[in-house]
Amino acid sequence: MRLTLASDPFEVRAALQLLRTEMTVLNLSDDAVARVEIIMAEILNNVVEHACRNRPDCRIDIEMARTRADLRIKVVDDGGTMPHGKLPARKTAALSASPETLPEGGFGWSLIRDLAHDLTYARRNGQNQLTFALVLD
Amino acid sequence: MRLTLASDPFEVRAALQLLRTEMTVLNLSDDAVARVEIIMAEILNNVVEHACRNRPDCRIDIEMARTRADLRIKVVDDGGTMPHGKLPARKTAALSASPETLPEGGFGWSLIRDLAHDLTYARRNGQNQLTFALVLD
Amino acid sequence: MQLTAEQFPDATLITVLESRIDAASAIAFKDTMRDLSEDGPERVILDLANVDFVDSSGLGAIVAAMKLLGPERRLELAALSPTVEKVFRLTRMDSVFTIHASASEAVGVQKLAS
Amino acid sequence: MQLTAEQFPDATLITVLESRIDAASAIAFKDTMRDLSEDGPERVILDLANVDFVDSSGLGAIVAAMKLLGPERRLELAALSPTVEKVFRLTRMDSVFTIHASASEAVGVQKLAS
Ligand SMILES: Nc1ncnc2c1ncn2[C@@H]1O[C@H](COP(=O)(O)OP(=O)(O)O)[C@@H](O)[C@H]1O
Ligand SMILES: Nc1ncnc2c1ncn2[C@@H]1O[C@H](COP(=O)(O)OP(=O)(O)O)[C@@H](O)[C@H]1O
Repeated sequence: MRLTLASDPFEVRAALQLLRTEMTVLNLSDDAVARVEIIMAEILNNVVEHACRNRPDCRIDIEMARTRADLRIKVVDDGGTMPHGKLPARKTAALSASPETLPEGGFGWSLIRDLAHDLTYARRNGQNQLTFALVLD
Repeated sequence: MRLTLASDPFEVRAALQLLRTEMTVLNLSDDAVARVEIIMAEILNNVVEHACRNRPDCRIDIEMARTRADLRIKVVDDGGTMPHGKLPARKTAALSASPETLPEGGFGWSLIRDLAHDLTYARRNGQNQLTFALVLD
Repeated sequence: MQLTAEQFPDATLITVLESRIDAASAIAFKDTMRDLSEDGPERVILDLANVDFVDSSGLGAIVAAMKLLGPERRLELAALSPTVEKVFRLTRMDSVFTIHASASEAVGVQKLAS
Repeated sequence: MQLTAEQFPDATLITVLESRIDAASAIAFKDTMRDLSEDGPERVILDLANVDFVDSSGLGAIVAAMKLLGPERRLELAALSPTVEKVFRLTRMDSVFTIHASASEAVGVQKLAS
Protein backbone atom coordinates (compact mmCIF):
# COMPACT_ATOMS: atom_id res chain seq x y z
CA MET A 1 0.00 0.00 0.00
CA ARG A 2 1.31 3.44 -0.86
CA LEU A 3 0.13 6.80 0.43
CA THR A 4 0.76 10.11 -1.31
CA LEU A 5 0.25 13.41 0.45
CA ALA A 6 0.73 17.10 -0.16
CA SER A 7 3.26 19.06 1.88
CA ASP A 8 1.03 20.40 4.63
CA PRO A 9 0.91 19.82 8.41
CA PHE A 10 -2.75 18.79 8.30
CA GLU A 11 -2.04 16.30 5.52
CA VAL A 12 0.72 14.94 7.76
CA ARG A 13 -1.79 14.50 10.59
CA ALA A 14 -4.23 12.67 8.33
CA ALA A 15 -1.45 10.51 6.88
CA LEU A 16 -0.28 9.51 10.37
CA GLN A 17 -3.83 8.47 11.20
CA LEU A 18 -4.01 6.38 8.01
CA LEU A 19 -0.67 4.77 8.87
CA ARG A 20 -2.07 3.84 12.30
CA THR A 21 -5.02 2.16 10.59
CA GLU A 22 -2.66 0.38 8.19
CA MET A 23 -0.62 -0.87 11.16
CA THR A 24 -3.77 -2.16 12.84
CA VAL A 25 -4.51 -4.08 9.65
CA LEU A 26 -0.94 -5.44 9.77
CA ASN A 27 -1.52 -6.47 13.38
CA LEU A 28 1.41 -4.60 14.93
CA SER A 29 1.81 -4.16 18.69
CA ASP A 30 0.90 -0.85 20.35
CA ASP A 31 4.57 -0.21 20.99
CA ALA A 32 5.48 -0.72 17.32
CA VAL A 33 2.62 1.56 16.29
CA ALA A 34 3.90 4.24 18.70
CA ARG A 35 7.45 3.96 17.39
CA VAL A 36 6.34 4.24 13.75
CA GLU A 37 4.13 7.21 14.54
CA ILE A 38 7.01 9.03 16.26
CA ILE A 39 9.49 8.33 13.45
CA MET A 40 7.04 9.12 10.66
CA ALA A 41 5.85 12.34 12.31
CA GLU A 42 9.45 13.55 12.43
CA ILE A 43 10.32 12.47 8.90
CA LEU A 44 7.18 14.01 7.41
CA ASN A 45 7.49 17.23 9.41
CA ASN A 46 11.10 17.59 8.24
CA VAL A 47 10.03 17.14 4.62
CA VAL A 48 7.22 19.69 5.00
CA GLU A 49 9.31 22.23 6.91
CA HIS A 50 12.70 21.84 5.23
CA ALA A 51 12.71 19.84 1.97
CA CYS A 52 9.38 21.07 0.54
CA ARG A 53 9.41 24.58 1.98
CA ASN A 54 8.62 27.05 -0.86
CA ARG A 55 7.65 24.26 -3.26
CA PRO A 56 3.89 24.31 -3.47
CA ASP A 57 3.57 21.19 -5.64
CA CYS A 58 5.79 19.06 -3.46
CA ARG A 59 4.41 15.55 -3.00
CA ILE A 60 5.39 12.97 -0.44
CA ASP A 61 5.07 9.24 -1.04
CA ILE A 62 5.00 6.63 1.73
CA GLU A 63 5.35 2.92 1.11
CA MET A 64 5.11 0.33 3.86
CA ALA A 65 5.87 -3.39 3.65
CA ARG A 66 5.74 -5.90 6.42
CA THR A 67 7.97 -8.94 6.59
CA ARG A 68 7.87 -11.45 9.41
CA ALA A 69 10.62 -9.77 11.42
CA ASP A 70 10.30 -6.13 10.49
CA LEU A 71 8.37 -3.32 8.92
CA ARG A 72 10.13 -1.54 6.05
CA ILE A 73 9.14 1.99 5.18
CA LYS A 74 10.19 4.17 2.26
CA VAL A 75 9.49 7.89 2.03
CA VAL A 76 10.07 9.70 -1.26
CA ASP A 77 9.59 13.44 -1.72
CA ASP A 78 10.01 16.04 -4.47
CA GLY A 79 11.73 18.48 -2.12
CA GLY A 80 15.19 20.00 -2.04
CA THR A 81 18.30 17.95 -1.31
CA MET A 82 19.26 17.21 2.29
CA PRO A 83 22.08 19.55 3.53
CA HIS A 84 25.43 18.27 2.13
CA GLY A 85 23.48 15.57 0.28
CA LYS A 86 23.43 13.23 3.24
CA LEU A 87 21.71 12.46 6.52
CA PRO A 88 22.53 14.96 9.28
CA ALA A 89 25.19 13.65 11.67
CA ARG A 90 24.08 12.40 15.06
CA LYS A 91 24.35 15.09 17.70
CA THR A 92 24.47 14.23 21.36
CA ALA A 93 23.31 17.46 22.88
CA ALA A 94 24.36 17.81 26.50
CA LEU A 95 21.31 18.80 28.49
CA SER A 96 22.19 22.04 30.16
CA ALA A 97 21.42 22.48 33.81
CA SER A 98 19.60 25.79 33.37
CA PRO A 99 16.16 25.67 31.78
CA GLU A 100 16.65 29.02 30.04
CA THR A 101 19.11 27.49 27.59
CA LEU A 102 17.18 24.29 26.81
CA PRO A 103 16.72 23.66 23.08
CA GLU A 104 13.23 24.16 21.64
CA GLY A 105 14.00 22.27 18.44
CA GLY A 106 16.40 19.82 16.87
CA PHE A 107 14.78 16.79 18.54
CA GLY A 108 13.51 15.44 15.23
CA TRP A 109 16.55 13.64 13.86
CA SER A 110 17.61 12.33 17.24
CA LEU A 111 14.20 10.67 17.65
CA ILE A 112 14.42 9.17 14.15
CA ARG A 113 17.93 7.86 14.81
CA ASP A 114 16.95 6.42 18.18
CA LEU A 115 14.02 4.44 16.80
CA ALA A 116 14.73 3.60 13.14
CA HIS A 117 16.98 0.77 11.95
CA ASP A 118 18.89 0.60 8.65
CA LEU A 119 18.25 4.26 7.93
CA THR A 120 19.36 5.19 4.38
CA TYR A 121 19.14 8.36 2.32
CA ALA A 122 19.60 8.79 -1.41
CA ARG A 123 18.96 11.58 -3.89
CA ARG A 124 17.49 10.05 -7.07
CA ASN A 125 15.67 11.61 -10.05
CA GLY A 126 15.29 14.92 -8.25
CA GLN A 127 13.72 13.23 -5.25
CA ASN A 128 14.77 12.40 -1.72
CA GLN A 129 14.45 8.73 -0.85
CA LEU A 130 14.57 7.76 2.79
CA THR A 131 14.23 4.15 3.91
CA PHE A 132 14.25 2.52 7.31
CA ALA A 133 13.14 -0.56 9.11
CA LEU A 134 11.43 -1.14 12.41
CA VAL A 135 12.19 -4.37 14.23
CA LEU A 136 8.97 -5.98 15.38
CA ASP A 137 8.82 -7.46 18.83
CA MET B 1 -4.34 12.31 -0.08
CA ARG B 2 -3.75 9.52 -2.58
CA LEU B 3 -3.66 5.80 -1.91
CA THR B 4 -2.00 3.26 -4.22
CA LEU B 5 -2.67 -0.44 -3.90
CA ALA B 6 -1.80 -3.67 -5.65
CA SER B 7 -4.49 -5.70 -7.36
CA ASP B 8 -5.40 -8.13 -4.58
CA PRO B 9 -8.58 -8.66 -2.54
CA PHE B 10 -6.74 -8.26 0.77
CA GLU B 11 -5.21 -4.99 -0.41
CA VAL B 12 -8.75 -3.90 -1.29
CA ARG B 13 -9.85 -4.71 2.27
CA ALA B 14 -7.00 -2.72 3.77
CA ALA B 15 -7.61 0.18 1.36
CA LEU B 16 -11.29 0.31 2.32
CA GLN B 17 -10.29 0.49 5.96
CA LEU B 18 -7.87 3.35 5.21
CA LEU B 19 -10.61 5.16 3.28
CA ARG B 20 -12.89 4.83 6.32
CA THR B 21 -10.18 6.42 8.47
CA GLU B 22 -9.72 9.18 5.88
CA MET B 23 -13.45 9.84 5.93
CA THR B 24 -13.42 10.08 9.71
CA VAL B 25 -10.67 12.69 9.36
CA LEU B 26 -12.88 14.50 6.82
CA ASN B 27 -15.76 14.36 9.30
CA LEU B 28 -18.30 12.62 7.06
CA SER B 29 -21.55 11.19 8.37
CA ASP B 30 -21.93 7.45 8.99
CA ASP B 31 -24.27 7.24 6.04
CA ALA B 32 -21.79 8.92 3.68
CA VAL B 33 -19.04 6.60 4.96
CA ALA B 34 -21.28 3.59 4.25
CA ARG B 35 -22.10 4.79 0.74
CA VAL B 36 -18.45 5.39 -0.12
CA GLU B 37 -17.46 2.01 1.26
CA ILE B 38 -20.11 0.26 -0.85
CA ILE B 39 -19.17 2.12 -4.06
CA MET B 40 -15.42 1.77 -3.54
CA ALA B 41 -15.65 -1.94 -2.70
CA GLU B 42 -17.46 -2.54 -6.00
CA ILE B 43 -15.15 -0.36 -8.08
CA LEU B 44 -12.00 -1.89 -6.58
CA ASN B 45 -13.31 -5.47 -6.82
CA ASN B 46 -14.16 -4.91 -10.49
CA VAL B 47 -10.67 -3.60 -11.16
CA VAL B 48 -9.08 -6.57 -9.37
CA GLU B 49 -11.36 -9.19 -10.94
CA HIS B 50 -11.81 -7.79 -14.44
CA ALA B 51 -9.41 -4.99 -15.41
CA CYS B 52 -6.27 -6.27 -13.64
CA ARG B 53 -6.89 -10.00 -14.00
CA ASN B 54 -3.71 -11.64 -15.35
CA ARG B 55 -1.67 -8.45 -14.91
CA PRO B 56 0.48 -9.06 -11.86
CA ASP B 57 1.95 -5.53 -11.71
CA CYS B 58 -1.38 -3.78 -11.97
CA ARG B 59 -1.62 -0.82 -9.61
CA ILE B 60 -4.69 1.06 -8.49
CA ASP B 61 -4.63 4.70 -7.43
CA ILE B 62 -7.32 6.37 -5.34
CA GLU B 63 -7.59 10.10 -4.86
CA MET B 64 -10.18 11.73 -2.63
CA ALA B 65 -11.01 15.41 -2.31
CA ARG B 66 -13.67 16.98 -0.18
CA THR B 67 -15.47 20.15 -1.11
CA ARG B 68 -18.18 21.70 1.02
CA ALA B 69 -21.02 19.98 -0.81
CA ASP B 70 -19.49 16.76 -2.02
CA LEU B 71 -16.71 14.24 -1.93
CA ARG B 72 -14.94 13.67 -5.27
CA ILE B 73 -13.14 10.41 -5.86
CA LYS B 74 -10.88 9.36 -8.73
CA VAL B 75 -9.73 5.80 -9.31
CA VAL B 76 -6.99 5.12 -11.86
CA ASP B 77 -5.75 1.64 -12.73
CA ASP B 78 -3.25 0.03 -15.10
CA GLY B 79 -5.70 -2.68 -16.12
CA GLY B 80 -7.36 -3.58 -19.41
CA THR B 81 -9.94 -1.36 -21.08
CA MET B 82 -13.57 -1.54 -20.00
CA PRO B 83 -15.69 -3.64 -22.44
CA HIS B 84 -16.49 -1.48 -25.51
CA GLY B 85 -14.37 1.28 -23.99
CA LYS B 86 -17.21 2.63 -21.88
CA LEU B 87 -19.16 2.15 -18.68
CA PRO B 88 -21.49 -0.87 -18.80
CA ALA B 89 -25.10 0.11 -19.50
CA ARG B 90 -27.53 0.13 -16.62
CA LYS B 91 -29.44 -3.11 -16.36
CA THR B 92 -32.71 -3.35 -14.50
CA ALA B 93 -32.82 -7.02 -13.70
CA ALA B 94 -36.32 -8.19 -12.98
CA LEU B 95 -36.23 -10.17 -9.75
CA SER B 96 -37.57 -13.60 -10.61
CA ALA B 97 -40.13 -15.18 -8.35
CA SER B 98 -38.29 -18.47 -8.02
CA PRO B 99 -35.17 -18.43 -5.85
CA GLU B 100 -33.42 -21.02 -8.03
CA THR B 101 -32.93 -18.49 -10.82
CA LEU B 102 -31.77 -15.55 -8.68
CA PRO B 103 -28.52 -13.98 -9.89
CA GLU B 104 -25.39 -14.59 -7.80
CA GLY B 105 -23.45 -11.76 -9.43
CA GLY B 106 -23.79 -8.62 -11.47
CA PHE B 107 -24.82 -6.49 -8.48
CA GLY B 108 -21.62 -4.46 -8.61
CA TRP B 109 -22.37 -1.89 -11.28
CA SER B 110 -25.96 -1.45 -10.20
CA LEU B 111 -24.77 -0.53 -6.68
CA ILE B 112 -22.22 1.91 -8.09
CA ARG B 113 -24.83 3.53 -10.33
CA ASP B 114 -27.35 3.77 -7.50
CA LEU B 115 -24.99 5.56 -5.15
CA ALA B 116 -22.45 7.52 -7.23
CA HIS B 117 -23.10 10.89 -8.88
CA ASP B 118 -21.39 12.30 -11.97
CA LEU B 119 -19.85 8.95 -12.83
CA THR B 120 -17.33 9.26 -15.67
CA TYR B 121 -14.97 6.81 -17.37
CA ALA B 122 -12.04 7.56 -19.63
CA ARG B 123 -9.18 5.52 -21.04
CA ARG B 124 -6.00 7.63 -20.90
CA ASN B 125 -2.31 6.72 -21.23
CA GLY B 126 -3.06 3.03 -21.01
CA GLN B 127 -5.01 3.51 -17.78
CA ASN B 128 -8.65 3.46 -16.77
CA GLN B 129 -9.82 6.63 -15.04
CA LEU B 130 -13.07 6.52 -13.15
CA THR B 131 -14.40 9.56 -11.32
CA PHE B 132 -17.51 10.12 -9.29
CA ALA B 133 -18.94 12.36 -6.61
CA LEU B 134 -20.87 11.69 -3.48
CA VAL B 135 -23.32 14.33 -2.35
CA LEU B 136 -22.86 15.00 1.36
CA ASP B 137 -25.88 15.39 3.53
CA MET C 1 -14.21 -18.23 7.32
CA GLN C 2 -15.39 -18.57 10.90
CA LEU C 3 -19.00 -19.62 11.23
CA THR C 4 -20.70 -21.52 14.06
CA ALA C 5 -23.89 -23.56 13.88
CA GLU C 6 -26.38 -24.20 16.66
CA GLN C 7 -29.34 -26.57 16.32
CA PHE C 8 -32.82 -25.52 17.38
CA PRO C 9 -35.86 -27.84 17.04
CA ASP C 10 -37.01 -26.30 13.76
CA ALA C 11 -34.03 -24.29 12.63
CA THR C 12 -30.27 -24.22 12.33
CA LEU C 13 -28.79 -20.94 13.55
CA ILE C 14 -25.53 -20.11 11.77
CA THR C 15 -23.54 -17.21 13.21
CA VAL C 16 -20.84 -15.41 11.22
CA LEU C 17 -17.92 -14.62 13.52
CA GLU C 18 -16.09 -12.32 11.13
CA SER C 19 -16.76 -8.69 10.30
CA ARG C 20 -16.88 -8.93 6.52
CA ILE C 21 -18.29 -11.14 3.79
CA ASP C 22 -16.46 -9.75 0.80
CA ALA C 23 -14.51 -10.66 -2.34
CA ALA C 24 -11.65 -11.94 -0.15
CA SER C 25 -13.89 -14.31 1.83
CA ALA C 26 -16.94 -15.05 -0.36
CA ILE C 27 -15.79 -18.48 -1.57
CA ALA C 28 -14.78 -19.62 1.89
CA PHE C 29 -18.11 -18.38 3.22
CA LYS C 30 -20.07 -20.32 0.61
CA ASP C 31 -18.06 -23.51 1.23
CA THR C 32 -18.51 -23.32 4.99
CA MET C 33 -22.21 -22.57 4.64
CA ARG C 34 -22.56 -25.70 2.49
CA ASP C 35 -20.92 -27.84 5.17
CA LEU C 36 -22.91 -26.38 8.06
CA SER C 37 -26.32 -26.51 6.39
CA GLU C 38 -26.06 -29.79 4.51
CA ASP C 39 -28.71 -31.59 6.55
CA GLY C 40 -31.04 -30.29 9.18
CA PRO C 41 -34.34 -28.50 9.62
CA GLU C 42 -36.17 -26.58 6.93
CA ARG C 43 -35.16 -23.19 8.26
CA VAL C 44 -31.61 -21.92 8.34
CA ILE C 45 -31.09 -18.58 10.07
CA LEU C 46 -27.94 -16.67 9.27
CA ASP C 47 -26.99 -14.33 12.11
CA LEU C 48 -25.07 -11.34 10.69
CA ALA C 49 -24.76 -9.41 13.98
CA ASN C 50 -20.95 -9.41 13.78
CA VAL C 51 -20.86 -8.43 10.11
CA ASP C 52 -20.25 -4.75 9.33
CA PHE C 53 -19.92 -5.11 5.61
CA VAL C 54 -21.12 -7.27 2.73
CA ASP C 55 -20.06 -6.42 -0.82
CA SER C 56 -21.63 -7.74 -4.03
CA SER C 57 -19.44 -10.86 -3.91
CA GLY C 58 -20.60 -11.53 -0.35
CA LEU C 59 -24.20 -10.89 -1.37
CA GLY C 60 -23.77 -13.35 -4.26
CA ALA C 61 -22.37 -15.91 -1.84
CA ILE C 62 -25.38 -15.50 0.48
CA VAL C 63 -27.72 -16.00 -2.49
CA ALA C 64 -25.68 -19.06 -3.53
CA ALA C 65 -25.92 -20.46 0.02
CA MET C 66 -29.68 -20.03 -0.13
CA LYS C 67 -29.89 -21.88 -3.46
CA LEU C 68 -27.78 -24.74 -2.08
CA LEU C 69 -30.56 -25.42 0.44
CA GLY C 70 -32.83 -26.48 -2.41
CA PRO C 71 -36.52 -25.67 -2.89
CA GLU C 72 -37.71 -27.36 0.34
CA ARG C 73 -35.66 -25.32 2.78
CA ARG C 74 -35.13 -21.62 3.28
CA LEU C 75 -32.45 -19.20 4.41
CA GLU C 76 -33.48 -16.32 6.67
CA LEU C 77 -31.28 -13.46 7.82
CA ALA C 78 -30.93 -11.73 11.17
CA ALA C 79 -29.28 -8.60 12.59
CA LEU C 80 -28.25 -6.62 9.51
CA SER C 81 -25.98 -3.62 10.17
CA PRO C 82 -27.11 -0.34 8.55
CA THR C 83 -24.53 -0.76 5.75
CA VAL C 84 -25.46 -4.39 5.10
CA GLU C 85 -29.14 -3.48 5.15
CA LYS C 86 -28.44 -0.76 2.57
CA VAL C 87 -26.78 -3.26 0.21
CA PHE C 88 -29.76 -5.62 0.50
CA ARG C 89 -32.22 -2.80 -0.05
CA LEU C 90 -30.46 -1.29 -3.07
CA THR C 91 -30.24 -4.68 -4.81
CA ARG C 92 -33.81 -5.50 -3.74
CA MET C 93 -32.56 -8.67 -2.07
CA ASP C 94 -34.41 -7.51 1.05
CA SER C 95 -37.56 -8.71 -0.74
CA VAL C 96 -36.07 -12.16 -1.35
CA PHE C 97 -35.07 -13.01 2.21
CA THR C 98 -37.06 -12.93 5.42
CA ILE C 99 -35.07 -10.55 7.61
CA HIS C 100 -35.24 -10.57 11.41
CA ALA C 101 -34.05 -7.81 13.74
CA SER C 102 -32.02 -10.30 15.77
CA ALA C 103 -31.17 -14.00 15.93
CA SER C 104 -33.12 -14.39 19.19
CA GLU C 105 -36.16 -12.83 17.54
CA ALA C 106 -35.75 -15.20 14.57
CA VAL C 107 -35.56 -18.21 16.87
CA GLY C 108 -38.31 -16.84 19.13
CA VAL C 109 -40.71 -16.35 16.22
CA GLN C 110 -40.12 -19.96 15.43
CA LYS C 111 -40.78 -21.03 19.02
CA LEU C 112 -44.15 -19.32 18.99
CA ALA C 113 -45.02 -20.89 15.65
CA SER C 114 -44.04 -24.44 16.61
CA MET D 1 -5.86 25.16 20.46
CA GLN D 2 -8.28 24.27 23.24
CA LEU D 3 -6.82 24.58 26.73
CA THR D 4 -8.59 25.31 30.00
CA ALA D 5 -7.08 26.77 33.17
CA GLU D 6 -8.18 26.18 36.75
CA GLN D 7 -6.72 28.06 39.71
CA PHE D 8 -5.58 26.21 42.85
CA PRO D 9 -4.05 27.99 45.87
CA ASP D 10 -0.47 27.27 44.84
CA ALA D 11 -0.79 26.18 41.25
CA THR D 12 -2.51 26.80 37.96
CA LEU D 13 -3.79 23.58 36.36
CA ILE D 14 -3.91 23.82 32.57
CA THR D 15 -5.70 21.00 30.77
CA VAL D 16 -5.18 20.31 27.06
CA LEU D 17 -8.51 19.37 25.50
CA GLU D 18 -7.10 18.17 22.17
CA SER D 19 -5.49 14.87 21.31
CA ARG D 20 -2.31 16.14 19.67
CA ILE D 21 0.36 18.78 20.20
CA ASP D 22 2.11 18.60 16.86
CA ALA D 23 3.55 20.66 14.01
CA ALA D 24 0.02 21.72 13.03
CA SER D 25 -0.82 23.04 16.50
CA ALA D 26 2.48 23.85 18.23
CA ILE D 27 2.36 27.61 17.66
CA ALA D 28 -1.26 27.90 18.78
CA PHE D 29 -0.41 25.81 21.83
CA LYS D 30 2.49 28.06 22.79
CA ASP D 31 0.42 31.23 22.32
CA THR D 32 -2.47 29.93 24.40
CA MET D 33 -0.09 28.71 27.11
CA ARG D 34 1.39 32.21 27.27
CA ASP D 35 -2.05 33.75 27.78
CA LEU D 36 -3.17 31.24 30.41
CA SER D 37 -0.01 31.27 32.49
CA GLU D 38 0.91 34.94 32.32
CA ASP D 39 0.33 35.63 36.00
CA GLY D 40 -0.43 33.28 38.82
CA PRO D 41 1.24 30.97 41.27
CA GLU D 42 4.75 29.62 41.02
CA ARG D 43 3.63 26.19 39.82
CA VAL D 44 1.89 25.53 36.52
CA ILE D 45 0.70 21.97 35.97
CA LEU D 46 0.00 20.89 32.40
CA ASP D 47 -2.50 18.02 32.28
CA LEU D 48 -1.86 15.91 29.19
CA ALA D 49 -4.45 13.21 29.93
CA ASN D 50 -6.30 13.88 26.65
CA VAL D 51 -3.13 14.02 24.57
CA ASP D 52 -2.22 10.86 22.65
CA PHE D 53 0.65 12.30 20.70
CA VAL D 54 3.35 14.96 20.95
CA ASP D 55 5.88 15.33 18.15
CA SER D 56 9.17 17.23 18.34
CA SER D 57 7.43 20.50 17.44
CA GLY D 58 4.97 19.92 20.27
CA LEU D 59 7.82 19.05 22.61
CA GLY D 60 9.62 22.24 21.58
CA ALA D 61 6.44 24.21 22.29
CA ILE D 62 6.17 22.68 25.78
CA VAL D 63 9.79 23.61 26.47
CA ALA D 64 9.10 27.12 25.15
CA ALA D 65 6.05 27.41 27.43
CA MET D 66 8.23 26.45 30.37
CA LYS D 67 10.83 29.10 29.52
CA LEU D 68 8.11 31.75 29.21
CA LEU D 69 7.37 31.24 32.92
CA GLY D 70 10.79 32.67 33.75
CA PRO D 71 13.26 31.44 36.36
CA GLU D 72 10.93 31.95 39.39
CA ARG D 73 8.13 29.67 38.25
CA ARG D 74 8.02 26.09 36.99
CA LEU D 75 6.05 23.91 34.58
CA GLU D 76 5.15 20.39 35.71
CA LEU D 77 3.47 17.73 33.60
CA ALA D 78 0.78 15.20 34.39
CA ALA D 79 -0.78 12.11 32.79
CA LEU D 80 1.55 11.27 29.92
CA SER D 81 0.29 8.62 27.49
CA PRO D 82 2.74 5.80 26.72
CA THR D 83 3.67 7.40 23.38
CA VAL D 84 4.12 10.86 24.88
CA GLU D 85 6.17 9.39 27.71
CA LYS D 86 8.38 7.66 25.13
CA VAL D 87 9.07 10.97 23.34
CA PHE D 88 10.03 12.63 26.63
CA ARG D 89 12.23 9.71 27.63
CA LEU D 90 14.07 9.44 24.31
CA THR D 91 14.86 13.16 24.26
CA ARG D 92 15.71 13.05 27.98
CA MET D 93 13.17 15.79 28.62
CA ASP D 94 11.73 13.51 31.31
CA SER D 95 14.68 14.65 33.46
CA VAL D 96 13.87 18.33 32.90
CA PHE D 97 10.23 18.27 33.99
CA THR D 98 8.61 16.97 37.15
CA ILE D 99 6.12 14.43 35.83
CA HIS D 100 3.05 13.33 37.78
CA ALA D 101 0.90 10.27 37.11
CA SER D 102 -2.26 12.40 37.08
CA ALA D 103 -3.44 15.96 37.52
CA SER D 104 -5.16 15.10 40.79
CA GLU D 105 -1.94 13.62 42.10
CA ALA D 106 -0.06 16.75 41.00
CA VAL D 107 -2.55 18.98 42.79
CA GLY D 108 -2.74 16.63 45.77
CA VAL D 109 1.02 16.59 46.24
CA GLN D 110 0.83 20.32 46.35
CA LYS D 111 -1.94 20.25 48.94
CA LEU D 112 0.17 18.08 51.25
CA ALA D 113 3.17 20.35 50.77
CA SER D 114 1.31 23.61 51.42
N1 LIG E 1 14.12 16.30 4.75
C1 LIG E 1 14.99 17.31 4.90
N2 LIG E 1 15.37 18.04 3.84
C2 LIG E 1 16.23 19.07 4.01
N3 LIG E 1 16.77 19.44 5.19
C3 LIG E 1 16.44 18.74 6.26
C4 LIG E 1 15.53 17.65 6.18
N4 LIG E 1 15.40 17.14 7.39
C5 LIG E 1 16.17 17.86 8.22
N5 LIG E 1 16.81 18.83 7.55
C6 LIG E 1 17.76 19.77 8.18
O1 LIG E 1 18.14 19.20 9.45
C7 LIG E 1 17.94 20.16 10.51
C8 LIG E 1 17.56 19.48 11.83
O2 LIG E 1 16.29 18.82 11.79
P1 LIG E 1 15.52 18.30 13.10
O3 LIG E 1 16.43 17.50 13.97
O4 LIG E 1 14.27 17.60 12.68
O5 LIG E 1 15.16 19.60 13.90
P2 LIG E 1 14.02 20.68 13.64
O6 LIG E 1 13.24 20.26 12.44
O7 LIG E 1 13.24 20.61 14.93
O8 LIG E 1 14.78 21.95 13.45
C9 LIG E 1 16.91 21.09 9.96
O9 LIG E 1 17.01 22.36 10.53
C10 LIG E 1 17.25 21.14 8.46
O10 LIG E 1 18.27 22.05 8.15
N1 LIG F 1 -13.06 -2.20 -14.30
C1 LIG F 1 -13.48 -3.06 -15.26
N2 LIG F 1 -12.67 -3.40 -16.28
C2 LIG F 1 -13.11 -4.27 -17.21
N3 LIG F 1 -14.31 -4.86 -17.19
C3 LIG F 1 -15.16 -4.56 -16.22
C4 LIG F 1 -14.78 -3.67 -15.20
N4 LIG F 1 -15.80 -3.55 -14.37
C5 LIG F 1 -16.77 -4.35 -14.83
N5 LIG F 1 -16.39 -4.97 -15.96
C6 LIG F 1 -17.27 -5.88 -16.72
O1 LIG F 1 -18.60 -5.64 -16.28
C7 LIG F 1 -19.22 -6.86 -15.89
C8 LIG F 1 -20.24 -6.68 -14.76
O2 LIG F 1 -19.65 -6.23 -13.53
P1 LIG F 1 -20.42 -6.24 -12.13
O3 LIG F 1 -21.76 -5.58 -12.24
O4 LIG F 1 -19.54 -5.67 -11.06
O5 LIG F 1 -20.69 -7.76 -11.81
P2 LIG F 1 -19.70 -8.89 -11.28
O6 LIG F 1 -18.35 -8.26 -11.06
O7 LIG F 1 -20.36 -9.31 -10.02
O8 LIG F 1 -19.72 -9.90 -12.38
C9 LIG F 1 -18.08 -7.78 -15.55
O9 LIG F 1 -18.40 -9.12 -15.70
C10 LIG F 1 -16.99 -7.33 -16.54
O10 LIG F 1 -17.14 -7.97 -17.78
